Amino acid sequence: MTKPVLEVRGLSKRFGALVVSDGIDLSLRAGEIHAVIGPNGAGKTTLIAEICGGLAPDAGSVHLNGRDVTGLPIRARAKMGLARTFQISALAMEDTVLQNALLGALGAAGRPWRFFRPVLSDRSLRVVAEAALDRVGLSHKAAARTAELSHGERRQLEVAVALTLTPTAFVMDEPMAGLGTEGGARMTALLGTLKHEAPILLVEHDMDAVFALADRISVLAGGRVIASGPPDAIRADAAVREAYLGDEA
Amino acid sequence: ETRIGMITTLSGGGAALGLDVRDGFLLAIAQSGRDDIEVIVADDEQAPDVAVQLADRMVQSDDVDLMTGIIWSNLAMAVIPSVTAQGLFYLSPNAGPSQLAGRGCHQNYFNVAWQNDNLHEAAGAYANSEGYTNSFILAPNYPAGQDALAGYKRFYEGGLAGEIYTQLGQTDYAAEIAQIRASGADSVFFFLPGGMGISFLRQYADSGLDIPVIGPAFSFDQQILQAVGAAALGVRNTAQWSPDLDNAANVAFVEAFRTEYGRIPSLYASQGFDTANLILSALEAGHPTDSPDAFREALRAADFASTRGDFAFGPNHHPIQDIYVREVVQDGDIFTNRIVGVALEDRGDAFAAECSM
Amino acid sequence: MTRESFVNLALLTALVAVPLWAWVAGEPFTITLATRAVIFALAAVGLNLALGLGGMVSFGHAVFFGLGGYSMGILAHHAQNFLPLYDGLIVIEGTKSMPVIWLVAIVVSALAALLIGLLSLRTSGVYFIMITLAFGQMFYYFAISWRAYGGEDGLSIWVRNDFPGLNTLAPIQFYGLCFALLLAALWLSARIARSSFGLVLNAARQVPGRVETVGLDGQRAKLVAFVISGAITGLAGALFADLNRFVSPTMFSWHMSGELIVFIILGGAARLFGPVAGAVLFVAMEHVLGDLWDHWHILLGALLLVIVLFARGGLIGLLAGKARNHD
Amino acid sequence: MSLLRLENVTARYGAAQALFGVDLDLAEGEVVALMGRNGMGKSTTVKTICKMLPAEGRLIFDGHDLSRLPSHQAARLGIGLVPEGRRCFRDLTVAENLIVAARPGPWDMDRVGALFPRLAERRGQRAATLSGGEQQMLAIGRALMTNPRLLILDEATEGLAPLIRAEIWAVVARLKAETGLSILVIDKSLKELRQVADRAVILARGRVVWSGEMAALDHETSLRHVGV
Amino acid sequence: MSTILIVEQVLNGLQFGVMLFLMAAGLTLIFGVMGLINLAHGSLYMVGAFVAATVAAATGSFLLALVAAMGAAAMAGALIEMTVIRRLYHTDHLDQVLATFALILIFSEGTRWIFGSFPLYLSRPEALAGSVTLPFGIEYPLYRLALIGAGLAVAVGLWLLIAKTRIGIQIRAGENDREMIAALGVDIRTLYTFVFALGAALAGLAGALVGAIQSVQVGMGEPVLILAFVVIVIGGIGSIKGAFVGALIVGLTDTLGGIFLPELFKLAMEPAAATQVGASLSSMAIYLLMAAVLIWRPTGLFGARTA
Ligand SMILES: Nc1ncnc2c1ncn2[C@@H]1O[C@H](COP(=O)(O)OP(=O)(O)OP(=O)(O)O)[C@@H](O)[C@H]1O
Ligand SMILES: Nc1ncnc2c1ncn2[C@@H]1O[C@H](COP(=O)(O)OP(=O)(O)OP(=O)(O)O)[C@@H](O)[C@H]1O
Ligand SMILES: [Mg+2]
Ligand SMILES: [Mg+2]
Repeated sequence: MTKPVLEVRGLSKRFGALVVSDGIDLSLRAGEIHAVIGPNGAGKTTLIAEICGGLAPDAGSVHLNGRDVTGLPIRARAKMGLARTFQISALAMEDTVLQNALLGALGAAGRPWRFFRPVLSDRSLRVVAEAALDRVGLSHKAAARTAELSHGERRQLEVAVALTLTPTAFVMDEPMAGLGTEGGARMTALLGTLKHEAPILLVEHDMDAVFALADRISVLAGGRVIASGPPDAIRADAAVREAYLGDEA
Repeated sequence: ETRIGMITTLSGGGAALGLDVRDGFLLAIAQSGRDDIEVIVADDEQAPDVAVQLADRMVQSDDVDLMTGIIWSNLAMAVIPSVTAQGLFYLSPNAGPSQLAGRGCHQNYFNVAWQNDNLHEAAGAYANSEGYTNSFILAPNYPAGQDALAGYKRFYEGGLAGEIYTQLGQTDYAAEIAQIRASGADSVFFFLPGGMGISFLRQYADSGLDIPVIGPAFSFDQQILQAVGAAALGVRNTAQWSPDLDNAANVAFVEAFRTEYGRIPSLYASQGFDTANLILSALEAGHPTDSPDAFREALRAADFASTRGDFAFGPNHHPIQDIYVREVVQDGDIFTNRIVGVALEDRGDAFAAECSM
Repeated sequence: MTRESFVNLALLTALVAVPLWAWVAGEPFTITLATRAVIFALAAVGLNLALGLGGMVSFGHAVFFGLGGYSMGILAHHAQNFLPLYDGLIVIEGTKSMPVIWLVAIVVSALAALLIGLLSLRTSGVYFIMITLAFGQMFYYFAISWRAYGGEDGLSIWVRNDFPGLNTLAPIQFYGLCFALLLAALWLSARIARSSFGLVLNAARQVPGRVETVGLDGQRAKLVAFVISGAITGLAGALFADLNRFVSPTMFSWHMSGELIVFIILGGAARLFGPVAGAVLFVAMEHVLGDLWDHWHILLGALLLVIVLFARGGLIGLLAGKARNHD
Repeated sequence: MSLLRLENVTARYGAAQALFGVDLDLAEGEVVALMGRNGMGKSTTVKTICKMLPAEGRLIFDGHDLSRLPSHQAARLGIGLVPEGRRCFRDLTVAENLIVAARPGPWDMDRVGALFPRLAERRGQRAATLSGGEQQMLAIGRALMTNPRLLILDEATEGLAPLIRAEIWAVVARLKAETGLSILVIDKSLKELRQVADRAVILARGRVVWSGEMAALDHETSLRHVGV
Repeated sequence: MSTILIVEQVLNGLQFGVMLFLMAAGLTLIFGVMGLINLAHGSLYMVGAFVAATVAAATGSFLLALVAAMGAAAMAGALIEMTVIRRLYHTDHLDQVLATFALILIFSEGTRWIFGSFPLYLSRPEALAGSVTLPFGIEYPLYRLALIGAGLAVAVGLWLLIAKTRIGIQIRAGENDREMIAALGVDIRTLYTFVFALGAALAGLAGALVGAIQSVQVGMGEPVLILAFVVIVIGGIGSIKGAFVGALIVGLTDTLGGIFLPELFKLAMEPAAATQVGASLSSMAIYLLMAAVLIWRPTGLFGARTA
């Protein structure tokens, strides 16, 4: 078995009396989509923040490509190829869609300290940005101001920015949220191809998408992984049904 | 035709001074009945850069022949050197910074009010005459404040119970008053112009302290006294002028000013009035632009009826004059000053020796 | 050509034509006024790099304006009095050469901006406004009580400093110098706004979290912008001192910082020429209204109010319509 | 009798027109689904009803002409909004969020607490620190606390766990059955909408392209305009 | 330096702090709670002082003067809220700075137009004249003690209003999302007018109270305004508790710094120089303090919210 791209060991975090991460072990291997599901407030977004930086765990470690990144800032982890999408869109609303994508390309290319050359005339960056927009189906809106996008379109842009990073691993927080059925279907298809470029840690409440996409599923409840395994096993797991799925599956 | 440029403070916290200088000045011009004199008045907002800009305008566009009006030393320092360097005359009706009295003196610069230290020096002399030996002295922490304390100490011979610099613009003096109370001082000298002085005097009166207070006239001008109210009654202050000064020119001035503007003139009004009369007297001898030497000589002679009585210029073109001690009294419901003595006679200033002109 | 670039061009034309006309017509004071406006514009263009592009509302830019002013004041003061500036192992003399003074002004204010920025950028939003104000006040009070260089009285310079090949005492020549520097600063900000750096800065203002997650250092971008901004404003300060041949602590006062902000909003924040339009309009209003009425501040206030309430996006916004994206 | 009626409503964001003459009718006690793909004007329609966006055309609620009313008066007529994106008051606690706009009626703290026990546990927590799903519950609870006659749910189940989502649909069904509350609901899950809604209105590019009984919504139409 | 003097100075610092709080409370209500930078708050302080001076001169009653000052300031506040401020809530801070800066110009010059450039007279009530003797033989002016009391009462009242009442909750909600609170049926417009008027009334009250021991003149509001901003920033914006603690800290720092810093420098320098250096440093003290607090805690002492 290959070494996991991303590995989380014994991650713990508490806010006061509330334990939000309780000794979480997780791994993400090349080529897979590993879905993390769980009730609201289970600690999924918190887990992502600990993985991507921005929130320091009380205990445990995060390894990326075999390197311990637990103490590193967000920026350093991003440079090492960790691409995150936000549950609540974090986009530069005054800028155009293209400019948002360019920002990602710029980060990936690692050359922000250019003061004179117009960024829009940088062909290599544009190619990356436009390709990403194309893949999420936003090319036709490239020149629009981000503030003018509908909610669903913003979700798509959120993923496009992550794409521009050509990352070694994706960490996505509810990319389907707010997408219509059709948009959701497109996103599902997109993620299905994306995973061959870089594995995806996917937090999602859309069970249709999760069961269609995931190679492995971990279920988080009360900050603890209560089950982990292939989709069919999870679907059948009684504890998971009780804690999360209900009659859905 | 003579054009006089007057840059003075007509808006902002210090406007009262500028308004009085202007009103006194214009009164004298009006009394002269001359219609070949044009006075161009502009508001410097008490900001040096605005004053500089106005000076440029008056020199460059308005073609003035001489200038006057500035109230504050920092504005004076910004404007006067360059004005005199361009060959114009400047007559200061108020500000008298030491630099311009000493090494920076200039043949075209005349001060018709005082050198900044004069009133403080007089306060020091007065403290001696009262037999004070342990003064507590305070002033804001800026050059004029530092000069004030130095001026006081120049003549004062006793010891100091305390010496403090307050913050410029401070309005609460409870802490300083507590220090004064604890210091065992036998007298208090303060220099706190404008609103600072109002606050200090009222809070001092409220504190129940009865150590005698001395200050320069700046905290006791006509308008400030009305705002201080009874708290100032009996306080001694030093000035080169007072509304009750008994000479013909002054009696006529006070009367005319009251009729014209409906208020008792202040120190500043008298300075503006004197400045204008000095100019008028010199214009008889020559025009400032056409015959500057004659005009300058006439200014030096200072042959005009000053509201202060005797008036002469020293070698550095700063006044040699008597400085009085006044007391705050109540006259009807108006608070005003009355002369109670002379602190310094025929006083020139400490910097004249440094001036080589 | 968009309407905005048309407005900008008209503004530039006026800034060339009016002083030239004044020169020919023998109205030197108009040139002085224009110089004042252009210097204020330069200072505000500097501030706008931090404020418009980086979202750093600095209420303390008077620090750099004042430092520039004092750089000029102190150097020229020593030169005119033939006192060495530093007399130890090596002797440093004052100078009356503008290029040297400018360089010193730029370096000193850039260093100060680096230090202030480093500390202030720990905060954001309103806290940033206030901490920069705090630094401004510290410099102000320091300058007031700093006797060696005049304290509140300030420092006077008898003659304007020199620039090789020019007679700086001729108003039109000094104006030309200031105007050229303004153009250079505008060119610089225009380039920066469109550059990679500008993109990062712009995003760091809107979504700091996002910038980090794509591997970019938004905070450092802001700091660099703040330093460039401070340096430009410092340069303007040196020119302003030379215009007045005088420096004083009022250059450090919060009114000064406030006025710089006012110029920007008046002209239109986030517009390249906003600060220029604002400074010109403000200086013109000051001049015209001042002659109308003793209480002209009321008129000025009313005019400003009308502009904020009814001309969103400032003067340029009013003339050129809604902002468009530059692409 | 119709509770809410929109006739020929148009709305714009600056220069961009988003609604082109929308008609909509919702009777007392009825549940109407507003459907359409992303960006077709569903939320915009909601904003015009709540007077958060100026609109032209006729907007009638319970016989009152909404067009003249400011936002808060429209709400007081009995419109309760669960907005897209939750929009909880970040710096208020859970309890404060619930009582901030409460108006008297059957819904009170206890009843909302019973509906969402998770909120009851976190009464003192600042809304900004709630999980996404918890914030969604809070937004629903907050709207219910105003005891509205018309509840508008704009993507109210977005980001919720299946179990809770099912609960919310159950709540909607119960509200419909037991209280006769009128509901205008936007959601992406056709399955759930089919179960709960009486009628549907489908928007495309700011225009109503289909409306009718939910049962009459055929597969072809839904595929064309909604994507499934 | 005797203990009595130190205690007295601490009292002075407290009193100054409490006065600052009256200003800061109104400002924090408007600035923190409604998210509006109101530079014109100092003008309302000035309005309060001028109205109080005028009414006191006409009627001779200090109490009436206080009431009139609060009323006039509240009315002025409501007026500018309805005509100007209301249009600024949804704009960014920059427009607010410019608009309220314009208001300062109008208020200051307007006041000068009406009342002239000369300071006015306002005396404290006779009933509060003189000093009281506190434990340990400390003599302290009664009026200043009354100021401390009035400030404390306002502090408690305001805290209750904002933290405990529904109106307070609605106001805070309005700052987070004004559009949303309106869509839930709260008349946020009227509420904001009320808050603005309340903040203005507090400023007017402060102006009148302080005017009785200081000078009532045009421009008196500006230095206080800056200090009040310092206070709320140190305390953390939007927090009444923060404004209170911040006001006391600033009051004490300013008062005690002016006294002790020169003394401190006298240990190492000759007295005249020490006095001057100490005074320079003490005028910067509160700004140093503010910078230090913000560097240590970027959102102030009690600023919970994300900036
Ligand atoms: N700063 C904080 N202080 C206190 N509690 C917090 C804080 N941040 C998060 N929490 C709590 O931690 C728990 C986990 O939150 P998290 O956002 O990770 O949930 P989640 O699994 O992503 O849920 P959802 O699916 O609803 O988004 C929640 O109960 C939340 O209220
Ligand atoms: N604030 C805004 N400014 C400008 N245009 C906007 C704004 N909000 C929405 N739009 C535009 O209006 C149209 C309708 O948007 P709306 O939010 O109503 O869509 P929606 O049907 O709710 O979509 P979604 O399912 O994605 O939420 C979209 O094309 C969108 O780009
Ligand atoms: Mg989450
Ligand atoms: Mg929507």
